[in-house]
Amino acid sequence: MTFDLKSLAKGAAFVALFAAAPSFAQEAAAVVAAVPDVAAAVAAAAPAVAAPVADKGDTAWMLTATALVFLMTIPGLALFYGGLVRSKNMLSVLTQVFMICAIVCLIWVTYGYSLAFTSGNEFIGSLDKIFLKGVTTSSMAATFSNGVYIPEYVFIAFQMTFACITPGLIVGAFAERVKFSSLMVFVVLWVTIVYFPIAHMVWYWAGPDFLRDAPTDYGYLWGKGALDFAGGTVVHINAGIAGLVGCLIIGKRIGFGKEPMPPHSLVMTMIGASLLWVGWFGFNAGSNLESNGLTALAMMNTFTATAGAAVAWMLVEQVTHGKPSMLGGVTGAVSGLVAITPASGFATPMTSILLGMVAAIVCYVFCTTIKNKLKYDDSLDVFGVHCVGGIIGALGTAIVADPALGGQGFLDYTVIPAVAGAYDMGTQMLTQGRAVVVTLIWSGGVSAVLFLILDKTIGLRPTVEAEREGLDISELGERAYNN
Amino acid sequence: MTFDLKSLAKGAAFVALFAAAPSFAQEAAAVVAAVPDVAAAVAAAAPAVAAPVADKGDTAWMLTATALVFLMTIPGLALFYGGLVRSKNMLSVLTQVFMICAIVCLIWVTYGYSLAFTSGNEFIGSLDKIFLKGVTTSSMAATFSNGVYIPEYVFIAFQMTFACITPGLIVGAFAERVKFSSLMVFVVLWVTIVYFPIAHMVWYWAGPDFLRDAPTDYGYLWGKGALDFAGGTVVHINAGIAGLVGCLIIGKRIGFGKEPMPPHSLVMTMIGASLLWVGWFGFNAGSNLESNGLTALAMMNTFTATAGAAVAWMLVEQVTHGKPSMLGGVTGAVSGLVAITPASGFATPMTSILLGMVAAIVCYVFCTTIKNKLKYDDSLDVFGVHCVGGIIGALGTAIVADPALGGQGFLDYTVIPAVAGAYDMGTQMLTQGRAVVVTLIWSGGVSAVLFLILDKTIGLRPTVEAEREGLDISELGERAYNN
Amino acid sequence: MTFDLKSLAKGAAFVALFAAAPSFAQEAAAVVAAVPDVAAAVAAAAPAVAAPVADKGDTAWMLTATALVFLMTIPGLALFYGGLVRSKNMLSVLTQVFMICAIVCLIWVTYGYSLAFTSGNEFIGSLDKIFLKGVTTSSMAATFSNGVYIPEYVFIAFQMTFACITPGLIVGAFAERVKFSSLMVFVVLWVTIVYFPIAHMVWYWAGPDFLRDAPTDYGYLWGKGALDFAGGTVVHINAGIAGLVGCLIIGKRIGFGKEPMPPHSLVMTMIGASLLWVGWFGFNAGSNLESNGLTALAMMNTFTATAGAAVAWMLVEQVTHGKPSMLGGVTGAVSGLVAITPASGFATPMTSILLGMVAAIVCYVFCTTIKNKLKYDDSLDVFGVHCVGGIIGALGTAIVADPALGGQGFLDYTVIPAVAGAYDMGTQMLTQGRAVVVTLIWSGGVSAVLFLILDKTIGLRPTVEAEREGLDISELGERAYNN
Amino acid sequence: MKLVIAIIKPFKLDDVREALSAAGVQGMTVSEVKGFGRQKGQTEIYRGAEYTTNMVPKIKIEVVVEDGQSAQVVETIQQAAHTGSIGDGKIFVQDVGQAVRIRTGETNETAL
Amino acid sequence: MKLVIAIIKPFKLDDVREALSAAGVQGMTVSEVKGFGRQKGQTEIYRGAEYTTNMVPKIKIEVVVEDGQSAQVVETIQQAAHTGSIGDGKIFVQDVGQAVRIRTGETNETAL
Amino acid sequence: MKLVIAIIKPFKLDDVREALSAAGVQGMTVSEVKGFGRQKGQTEIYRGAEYTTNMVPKIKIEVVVEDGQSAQVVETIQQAAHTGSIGDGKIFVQDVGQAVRIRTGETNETAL
Ligand SMILES: Nc1ncnc2c1ncn2[C@@H]1O[C@H](COP(=O)(O)OP(=O)(O)O)[C@@H](O)[C@H]1O
Ligand SMILES: Nc1ncnc2c1ncn2[C@@H]1O[C@H](COP(=O)(O)OP(=O)(O)O)[C@@H](O)[C@H]1O
Ligand SMILES: Nc1ncnc2c1ncn2[C@@H]1O[C@H](COP(=O)(O)OP(=O)(O)O)[C@@H](O)[C@H]1O
Repeated sequence: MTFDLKSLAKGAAFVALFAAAPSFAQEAAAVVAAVPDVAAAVAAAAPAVAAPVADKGDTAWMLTATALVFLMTIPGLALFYGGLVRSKNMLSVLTQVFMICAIVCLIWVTYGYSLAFTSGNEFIGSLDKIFLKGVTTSSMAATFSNGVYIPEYVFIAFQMTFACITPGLIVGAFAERVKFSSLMVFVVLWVTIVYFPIAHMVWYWAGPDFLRDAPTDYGYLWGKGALDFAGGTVVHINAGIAGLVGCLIIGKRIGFGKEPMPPHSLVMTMIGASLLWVGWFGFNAGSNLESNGLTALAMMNTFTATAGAAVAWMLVEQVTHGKPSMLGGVTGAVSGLVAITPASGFATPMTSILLGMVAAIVCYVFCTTIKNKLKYDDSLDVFGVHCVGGIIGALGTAIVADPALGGQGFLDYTVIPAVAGAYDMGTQMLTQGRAVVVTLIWSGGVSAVLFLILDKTIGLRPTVEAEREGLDISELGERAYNN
Repeated sequence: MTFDLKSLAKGAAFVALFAAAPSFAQEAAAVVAAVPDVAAAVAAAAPAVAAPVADKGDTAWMLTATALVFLMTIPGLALFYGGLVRSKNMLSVLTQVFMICAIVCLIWVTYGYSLAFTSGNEFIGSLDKIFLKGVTTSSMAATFSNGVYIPEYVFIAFQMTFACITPGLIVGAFAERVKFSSLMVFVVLWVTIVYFPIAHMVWYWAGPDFLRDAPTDYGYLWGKGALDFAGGTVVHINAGIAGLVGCLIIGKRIGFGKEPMPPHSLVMTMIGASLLWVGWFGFNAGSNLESNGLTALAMMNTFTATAGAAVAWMLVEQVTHGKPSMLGGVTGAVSGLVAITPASGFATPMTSILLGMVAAIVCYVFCTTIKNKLKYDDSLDVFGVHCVGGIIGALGTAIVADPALGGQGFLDYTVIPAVAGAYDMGTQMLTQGRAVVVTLIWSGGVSAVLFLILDKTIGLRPTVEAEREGLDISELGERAYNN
Repeated sequence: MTFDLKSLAKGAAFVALFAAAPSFAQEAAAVVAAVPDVAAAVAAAAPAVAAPVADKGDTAWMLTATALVFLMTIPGLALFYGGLVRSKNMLSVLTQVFMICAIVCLIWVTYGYSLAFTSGNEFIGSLDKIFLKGVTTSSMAATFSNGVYIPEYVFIAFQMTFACITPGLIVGAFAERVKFSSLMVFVVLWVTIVYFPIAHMVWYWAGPDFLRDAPTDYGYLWGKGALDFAGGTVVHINAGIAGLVGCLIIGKRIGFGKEPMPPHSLVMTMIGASLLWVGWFGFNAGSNLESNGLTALAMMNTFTATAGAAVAWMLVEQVTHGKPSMLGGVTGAVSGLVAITPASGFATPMTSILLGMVAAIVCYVFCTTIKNKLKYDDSLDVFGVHCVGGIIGALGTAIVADPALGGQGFLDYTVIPAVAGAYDMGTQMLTQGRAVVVTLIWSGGVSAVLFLILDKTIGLRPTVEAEREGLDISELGERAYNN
Repeated sequence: MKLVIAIIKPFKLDDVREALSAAGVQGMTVSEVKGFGRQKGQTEIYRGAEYTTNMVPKIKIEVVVEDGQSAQVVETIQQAAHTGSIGDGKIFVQDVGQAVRIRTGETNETAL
Repeated sequence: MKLVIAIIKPFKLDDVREALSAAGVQGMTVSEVKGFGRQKGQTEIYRGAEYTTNMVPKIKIEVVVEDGQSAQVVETIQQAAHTGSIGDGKIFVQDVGQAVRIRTGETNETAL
Repeated sequence: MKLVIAIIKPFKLDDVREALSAAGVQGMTVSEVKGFGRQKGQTEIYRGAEYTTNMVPKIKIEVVVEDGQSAQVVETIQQAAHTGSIGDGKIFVQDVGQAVRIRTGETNETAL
């Protein structure tokens, strides 16, 4: 998440709650203030003072949310994508998503978490926690409330699932025509050079109890003050632009535009879309890192924005084609999920509906008219849904977060306990725009370089025969279905 | 849930716990008693007094339960139904269930929640919370224990999933032969005129800390004292009778009784049934609104009733056909889930088994002999499983809730903290019967009127050609599978 | 789980936490110490003293974990297996797993829980809790921390899911060639004579607050001191060896080695594998019975070991065949899940990777070279993955649990609150080996006797015609797919 | 003997089969095919990509009969498969030189 | 040339294929079909609805051979596909006027 | 009339269909088959079990044409389906004695 330097978006209602129980908040804050280190590993480092203790309810929710985000990736995302390709490439897509999860898990615990979530410079963390050095079962990670902590291991696990799904999203853009081995190399490089830095820039900060005393310990975009509740920039814009660049460099599928390439199983796509929706509750509501009323609001918004977007996409289809379609409904739903991601903890359920609807309509235009005009072959509309939807969401957050529209605004963490900050929609919109542009440039640029290097060296594309035969047989030696 | 005016079924064991910790319960109750408003929005309304604070463990469980109920609907219910139709209608069923969820979400936050869960008259709530007006992240909703609250947003989300699945259940009765657009119109009308009133009549009450002071602030059937832990009447009988009425008015599928119409993928049906079972833990155990021993009992009962019913159905098949079947096993399981729904917080794991077995056997007779005799075309046995199973469950609850059989009885909320009420099985059985009859009449009657009006105006049925070709191609322009 | 007599593996970090809050731990322990009974039913038995109260966060997590383990079984395991058989036997596998769950639920509440988890002798419990006698919503079950309890019903439900999945695992070994009715009889006998005793021997003990005063009240293998966090011996080795014995006695499939028998749907297998991974978080992290930092560690290890194993299997394939395969990746993942099961609460995320990799490589050799050499027909590699992987995991636990390698070591429960015990890797390795051998002998021997008796009496195998036609049509009268 | 091949609409399969049984035909072989012809397929739209496949699912029936029976079988199929709308399908008749029943080794007319 | 069409039991496919290879047949084409005949299908019951389809899954093999090879191929198939129980299937032989190998344009016997 | 049967590589279907349309052929019937021949299937490995099926997915096209059109149709298919690599497939031509359009009852050439 990105936040304003002096603030985090947790709004007025929350402050009221704290005000109603000031002794609790202050006491907890006092306890933690005595611990010099940041964001984690408090107990081990300072056994002499009473360490912050995680609430078991928060921990329970974060464990659940982590499982939900993983469910959203495998089988969710894998099926959503897999159903859309031809059956001869089904396993290639499933394997890509599954193995990306596996490989990113290994990288994450090796050096990824450390690069993303330790103090370094504004753009990248340090190697202080390489191999998760120093993390124990009693290390704690900060949340967005003063004095509230969760076990660091559950924070690591939760964030790991985000690192897994992001490159998984990319593969849809050039599905059916990429070499498995080259893709895996790409993913290793991409998470290292693109994802970890962006996650650090957007999400790293010292924590609510420490910002007062370490007022410059945060990532670059966090410091600029953009609002991103659950990863609209880090996950969706980031993956979406990388996908577009990849599909342009890799080129079109053989037969694209000439042969029909209908989805081989919309049933799998529907299962995938449903699991995405369900898993996204973990993604968005888990991003609050606690189990409270704001978490529930994020869940509510994840319901209504998605519902609004699904209905909007279908209505547009009805108008333009005279028929709705199931694929339209579920694609709309996903565009709504993408758009609400950065706004999920800021909007109201009603403004979420509007945000979802706008996102669906804009994404519809991109996935149909504009893509067809520009004739690029983004096989599964990663750009049209995730990047475009992500941008709508990022900018829309500036609107829906406005307390004047019932939004949650942001909190000023330079005082303890934090108080509501003064919200200005125009300023916020500019801030959001900057975060979008930085992500587009960094991810787009570095991804392009990576794809080009790989293309010239180990090659990105299978042979024509292999592609024609289908990647399942040619690369994996298997068929998805044998009757 | 429906409860006796002076009581709620939370039985003796619970009371013992409270007695063992009276200071806790009384203190909490005292805090809340100072807040004049009911069932929600306490903190914002009365910032001067200490507001009730939700336990984060309760909140964590309710967030999880909400996700589980949604998982049960999509993809669960959609696949359970979809597998049973012919492949040419697969997408139509998936789309119906998916889009019903989307549309009902929108209605729920717009006016549905307000109509169902605010104080109005005995039959319908008010528009006080239209557009969720006044709900904030610190609003609280009452549970069934004195002094225990959860964030109102999570209560709204949880209840929303119930409103989504109920019309979703109906579509199975006339699968493969209904116009998508007309169905959507029907659903909008039906939840408004049937579901919200019935939910209000059965589930609305002032809450455990307020009943003493607002002794008439409840819905009609709640006031009559029927026991319904998780929605046997509101969800299953309600949907089941509406389905029957619909399938009679819409008429049989072309070729019904002449052409074979075997399930196109029992694999999908099995996946759906399994997800129904898993999701139903959220449905039943979530209906306790807390995370405690009673929640765990509801989960246990959801295991054993289902297991008993699956085994019973298969045994009956073995006896009557000489062979069991997978579809029999999973249908039995669903009939057990339906039957235990109203009883899940009242029965013991052992009496649950018996209830499940009885339900399976009665439903078996309905789905095979009686349906075949009466020759109506309830495509996926919505009536035979949900309505019949729901009635068995509603009546059976009167038996298994009896403390003499180890049941939980009910609590008398007119005193604070609540105490166990005096249980009489005969009286309770009559009360249960009344709730069943009211639901059958209201839902059956209004549904019939709605179906007839739609049939005469926009038409309920696709053309003969469209039906023959399959609704996937004719209504959505897509095929489920392309090899 | 199996533990050393004077200890449980919860290691140094935990102890530090307790030391930091000694007043809490001692107070809680004191409360419970006044209750004479063990592991459950405290409140009801001793209403005069303050009963232990379950933390709602712990309860929330355990409810969730229970649902996750069930999801892992149906549809997870069922699909993982089902995808690997020929389509004519698909439903038979799904039905077997589904109905095993149902039947074991019924047995578990009838007498299984009582036999496994009440005090009896070292090898089997008593019938004290037959029909769950005496269990109420306020009965409590002990965890592994002094003074921490959860509702007994949730413990019963969680353990029930383990009893369900274990026989479910066995069926893969002789898939496509076993009579459904005989299999069900086998399962009833096997859980009674093999599973409940082994669960009692390995997992039963008096609880952390009672061991000091009841120093001999535990199961045989628990007393010997083996470490098994989530069931490597009770579940995986147990099921794996039973499967091997079964496939040898039942004999090969008709056409085995002559006809090709490719998996009919690797898509289903991939869905199943993904749900196994997701559900396994409940299995392993739920086995901590609490919601804290150690729970999160178990989840982390379940991520990284699995990831390491999936990558390792694919790399070995790449080297030996020149191609990786999706089935290889997901099989590797499952072998990693199996291996980390006993070690999940003891290892670090980094040592878990190594354990997973070793398991994958050894299982690979078993499933390919050795099985092909020995020419037994373990249809779905139950032995090669679950038994072999389980043994690697059990022995590897001795290594990764070593505090010198960052492991959690074990706790000495003979003092209250428990303190870290002195760890010796060599001794522990011998202890682990003994648990493995006992399980192999007991489960292998009894299973062999059971299979032989059934084979001679009611017969284990369908007729040649039935097998050729496929078990779906011949035994269930259904087809999985009808186009 | 003659091989009568009929390409028909899928939902007519049962009607044709029953009519043939009634006409004394004891065996036949059926397969799923796709047909191109005058009848046009539906337009399918997948997220903006539009396909008109012109491929229509059809059922192919193959039945081998004695020479003398051929005319009646063609007649029977034509009537049973007839709906009068485009895409009803075709019937083709070819010569068959030899027939064998695998089970018994009987040949020609007795093998049918 | 002759086209030999064989309708056989699915599990016999491998046997027939091997026998034909052994007999020197180099190519063939195989498809999945459903058969009606003396052999009756299983009764299927789906939640009380009962179907006896009489449709039995079969495999159709098509192989084009030189005129002189035809008798031997029929013989080979008949033996390899034989189980002696109802439903073993049929073999039909038809004339083929022309054959072309697409790759090379070779025609007739050399194209096989 | 002639029945032209072509066994081709699946990805060539669209090319062949278009070429036939261009050549004036109005209808055809297509099915999915498996071919055995010179072209070898890929080796598939499922967890250590290795299969080389030699079964290659193919598409079978059946088109009935007037006698005079037959040569041209064969020619057209051969060109459109040609890639020059092993497994391109075969074309076979047979006589058809009779044709009927089910919809109208028209027969022979007019039925095509
Ligand atoms: N010349 C042909 N050769 C082979 N099959 C044909 C031919 N013409 C049509 N068919 C088959 O017959 C089906 C019906 O033909 P079509 O032209 O659509 O309608 P109709 O039978 O009413 O003339 C087609 O879908 C195709 O399968
Ligand atoms: N007259 C026929 N024309 C075409 N196919 C036939 C005919 N008779 C039988 N068949 C095919 O042969 C198969 C086997 O025939 P059936 O009568 O069941 O047994 P048998 O071969 O032992 O006589 C049938 O399932 C069907 O596919
Ligand atoms: N004698 C035959 N009878 C029927 N079909 C054949 C015959 N020979 C080959 N085929 C079909 O033609 C396809 C291509 O043949 P193949 O020998 O692989 O290559 P090519 O066409 O280049 O000679 C085979 O897969 C098979 O379907």
